[in-house]
Amino acid sequence: MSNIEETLSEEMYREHILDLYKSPHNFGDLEGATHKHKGFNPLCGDEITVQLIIKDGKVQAVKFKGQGCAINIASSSLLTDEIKGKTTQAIMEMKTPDVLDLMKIPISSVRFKCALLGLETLQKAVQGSEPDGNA
Amino acid sequence: MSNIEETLSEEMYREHILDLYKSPHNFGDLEGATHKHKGFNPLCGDEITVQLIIKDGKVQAVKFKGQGCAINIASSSLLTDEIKGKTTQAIMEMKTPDVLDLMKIPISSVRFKCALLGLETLQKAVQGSEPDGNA
Amino acid sequence: MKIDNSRAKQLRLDFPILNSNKNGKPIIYLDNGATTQKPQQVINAISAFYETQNANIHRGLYKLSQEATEAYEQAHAFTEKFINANPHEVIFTSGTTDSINMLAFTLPEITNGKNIVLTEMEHHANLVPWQQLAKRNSMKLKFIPIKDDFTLDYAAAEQLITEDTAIVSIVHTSNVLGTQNDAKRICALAKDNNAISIIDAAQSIPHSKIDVKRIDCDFLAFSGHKMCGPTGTGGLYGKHDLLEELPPYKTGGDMIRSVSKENAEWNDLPMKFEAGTPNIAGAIGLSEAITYLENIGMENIEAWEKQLLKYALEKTQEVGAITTFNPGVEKSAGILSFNIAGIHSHDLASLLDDDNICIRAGHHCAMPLMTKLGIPGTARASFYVYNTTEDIDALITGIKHTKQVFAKGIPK
Amino acid sequence: MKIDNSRAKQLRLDFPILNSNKNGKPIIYLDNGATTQKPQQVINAISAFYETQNANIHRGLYKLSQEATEAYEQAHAFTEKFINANPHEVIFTSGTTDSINMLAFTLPEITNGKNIVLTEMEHHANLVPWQQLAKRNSMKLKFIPIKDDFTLDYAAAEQLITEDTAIVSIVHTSNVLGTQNDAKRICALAKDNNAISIIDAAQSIPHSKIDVKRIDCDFLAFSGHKMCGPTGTGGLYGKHDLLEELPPYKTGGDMIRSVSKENAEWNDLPMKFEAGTPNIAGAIGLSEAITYLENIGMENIEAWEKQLLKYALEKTQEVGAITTFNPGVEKSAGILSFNIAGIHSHDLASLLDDDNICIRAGHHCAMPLMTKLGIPGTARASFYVYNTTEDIDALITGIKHTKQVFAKGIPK
Ligand SMILES: Cc1ncc(COP(=O)(O)O)c(C=O)c1O
Ligand SMILES: Cc1ncc(COP(=O)(O)O)c(C=O)c1O
Repeated sequence: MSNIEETLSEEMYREHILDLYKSPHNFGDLEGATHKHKGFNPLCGDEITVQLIIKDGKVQAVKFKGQGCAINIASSSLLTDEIKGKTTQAIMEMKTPDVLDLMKIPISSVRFKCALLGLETLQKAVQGSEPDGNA
Repeated sequence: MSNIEETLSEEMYREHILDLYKSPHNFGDLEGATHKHKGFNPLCGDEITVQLIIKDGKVQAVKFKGQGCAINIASSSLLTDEIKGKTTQAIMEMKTPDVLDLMKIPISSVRFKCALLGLETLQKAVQGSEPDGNA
Repeated sequence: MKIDNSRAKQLRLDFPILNSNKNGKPIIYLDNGATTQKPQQVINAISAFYETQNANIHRGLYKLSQEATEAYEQAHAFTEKFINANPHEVIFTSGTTDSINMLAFTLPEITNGKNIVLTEMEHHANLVPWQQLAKRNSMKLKFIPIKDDFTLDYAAAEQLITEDTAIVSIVHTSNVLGTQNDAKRICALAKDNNAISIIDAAQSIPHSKIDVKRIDCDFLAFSGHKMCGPTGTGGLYGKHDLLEELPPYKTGGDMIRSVSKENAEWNDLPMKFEAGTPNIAGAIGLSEAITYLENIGMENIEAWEKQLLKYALEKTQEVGAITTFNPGVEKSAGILSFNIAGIHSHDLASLLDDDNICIRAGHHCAMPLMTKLGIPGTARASFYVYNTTEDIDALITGIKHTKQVFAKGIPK
Repeated sequence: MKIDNSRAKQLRLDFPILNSNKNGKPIIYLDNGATTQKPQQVINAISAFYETQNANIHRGLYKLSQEATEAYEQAHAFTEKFINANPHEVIFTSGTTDSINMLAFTLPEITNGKNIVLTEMEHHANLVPWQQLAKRNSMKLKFIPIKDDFTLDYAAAEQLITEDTAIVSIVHTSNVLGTQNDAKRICALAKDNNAISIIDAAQSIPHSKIDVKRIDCDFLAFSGHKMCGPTGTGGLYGKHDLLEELPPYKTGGDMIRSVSKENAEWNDLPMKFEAGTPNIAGAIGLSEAITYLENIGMENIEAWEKQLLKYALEKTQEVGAITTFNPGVEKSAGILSFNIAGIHSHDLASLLDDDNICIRAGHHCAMPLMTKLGIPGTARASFYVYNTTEDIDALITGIKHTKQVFAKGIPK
């Protein structure tokens, strides 16, 4: 009846993930940001804001902030590291497996939204959408 | 689980009931009626109109009309026979058992509404309510 | 596999009530227009959910809740596939009545026009909500008339549906006459006039193959309990763009993306229209019912019911003194309304019940149609896949017996 | 009989899910605020209905339909008695959200006044419908604030509820804080100001004795699935005179007395508010749930849950680095929200789920309350009659383990 994989959630909480959770890279405000978006997980209420400086179609700088769970913070940290210097096109082409590759842990299906909120928000920021209303 | 009595419906269709159904007493329009009401069974859509001439608190004449089932028509027929000459107070005091006594048949609980529509309509007419809107 | 008496009897084994006895006699159930019986598969699916998966959906991070969520979402997907809708185009409601009310409350925000066009054969569920809307918004109701052969007057429809028309909402299969209306044709008329088209499929979805793309309707409403599913279930199909445009109906938990004290943003489809904890077990039961029906084949079900109708029309004709209200097998689903001269439908229903033959008697929630036909009500036998010609034989025997009773009365 | 661990364990035998295993481990269910598990008695009542009584109600003249009608009406009567309402004062709905939406759509016709007063601890179900009403009718929302001890500021309530107040709608027991609000006191304030009073009893009715006459509220809304009943069920209590005055919400079959093409007259209570085929099996399941709870005794349930809360408050305190959001045992039902320093509630819930410990994490559909508390969410354990102190021990062990994992991480 169910497709829920039987891996333990504990497998997600590897040292490298928790280290990033405790000390995320690229965390905070970005002065002079050209692109910004506030993403939202309606399921749990978590939110994350991504700010970018994009010049000549390439990411010059990126920061994120928010109060998220370990999976969300770690994935956003890894992702913001990954995209520095990349073209906006390359960013828009990123998909779920790319995030999972970066994280190097099994993500239980319940937690997919946590792991992908960073990418979703990043892509919306790159697309130039404005932050959501409820600031 | 159920309180539905096990008597057959067939027991209701005695000769005296069917005779009244085919040739009801006091059926038709009453000229010079002082009181009138159109009653309605929302369950099935049956309707019946009762007209009366009441003078000095007593029923001088009564007629009913409508397209009802055998139980409805027979009970209305018996009832209108019964109340001729009665006081309005006596009519208002009539209750379910009085109707059942007149009919002399077992009424299955599903058909109670059919058997009682006549009395309800009669009492509303006596109370002086006007006919319902949907004429 | 085509259905015949022996296949119908085999299917009947799945339905506990149809295999039970009351006062030592079997139950002959011919009131499928009101609600159908439930196969053991559906009953078991509901129990199994409560016994092994019960949890609230959407918000739980634990396996039980995740399983419940997946089962619920799968029920959505099955239902969408069943009527050839795209993903997220079906909203679960508590039934046809709920679905149509939802539209009557929300459509005004995305429509213009002064008229609402219905037919003369509407069930109250597809009439009273529009009367209320008409009163709130000073609109006018118009009714596509019925011809003497109990079919819609399509020529009149072409006159009635105009540029002033905001909404056209019609019954697909009449629950009284059995008439199968040409929904595609009416929806095309609506489209030509920029009106919203709505199909009340309460009596069609359980008995025939529905393809919303072929019909090209904007919305389509149905009930689960009339198609082997649980009570309190149903759906509203809507074209994706219209559902996006439409404001929400009920508001509360799960249908929002975010909420502040003063404001709320709506969630994605279908959640936007499914506020609060839905009927989770009901949706799972409905999806099991759909699987059950698809295994039999909707075309097979429709064909068999038409055969039953043909047989019933012939047999009632033979009895004599019976008026039928039906457009004939070609144009009708397996629903047969009739009256016997000199015998009220209530009395017939009561006498048939002595032999556990279950039919419906009265106005069938279609009072304006009764007014049009000039009758207080009808007796109605309505068939489903598990009925047989023997059920109709029993009905005919019961009718004959009723005529005898009424001819002389039961002696004292 | 008072409840203790051994009685709770005995009751647990009635609940199939609580006696099952997942991956070889038992399920420790602490998400009762979201939905409760169902006892076999309720599951069987639903199956039994479909297997022996299934028929549509109100309009059938045959025995099966009559039995279904009686069972449905008895469910109404049981529910009314359960909360000390008069006959016909409970309308069946599909849940709390449905009940409150019904009021938000219909109350404007019988109220005056500009303000709607809520509390800062409302579930979205008792907030978003009023935001929508406020927008439609240019009304204003006001919020009774929460004090630092997580209870309502009744002094502020006295200032906020004025002659300009049309509606006062408050949560009875907060689904986040556990706070049991003094409904009687707020309803009296509403009455003094000629405002309509509404109680969201979603979290109180399953866990304590409700007496609508004592509270003297005008309306009270609740869900069946949170009180051992089926999903898709619930109710709205309303004072008889107000229900008579209130216009109908959904319209269609069964809720009318007569219908012409242009007009309809409404039926008696409660049918006036129950358009269409209701969730018949659901109502019967709900009534079985009420019987089940009454046999245990609502006072016993409340007392036991407070004992569990007391135990949980003590044990979490012992762990350290845990913030609780709860007014204390005297003023709270068996709901405990908390956060662990440095650990997000999602991560806790996921790790607890490894041992089948089911808790909820997030905003609990109370976003404005989260904003007020200045947190993105909480972890929440919510108890029911079948929980034991051993369940709480398991939770505490899980919390300790989570802290260990977060301290060092699982080695590669
Ligand atoms: C306080 C409160 N009100 C309303 C609701 C909504 O109930 P339902 O989802 O059953 O409509 C809930 C359920 O989460 C609740 O806790
Ligand atoms: C044609 C039609 N429309 C609508 C309905 C209403 O369905 P429900 O009572 O399930 O809401 C019915 C059921 O009687 C029907 O036959």
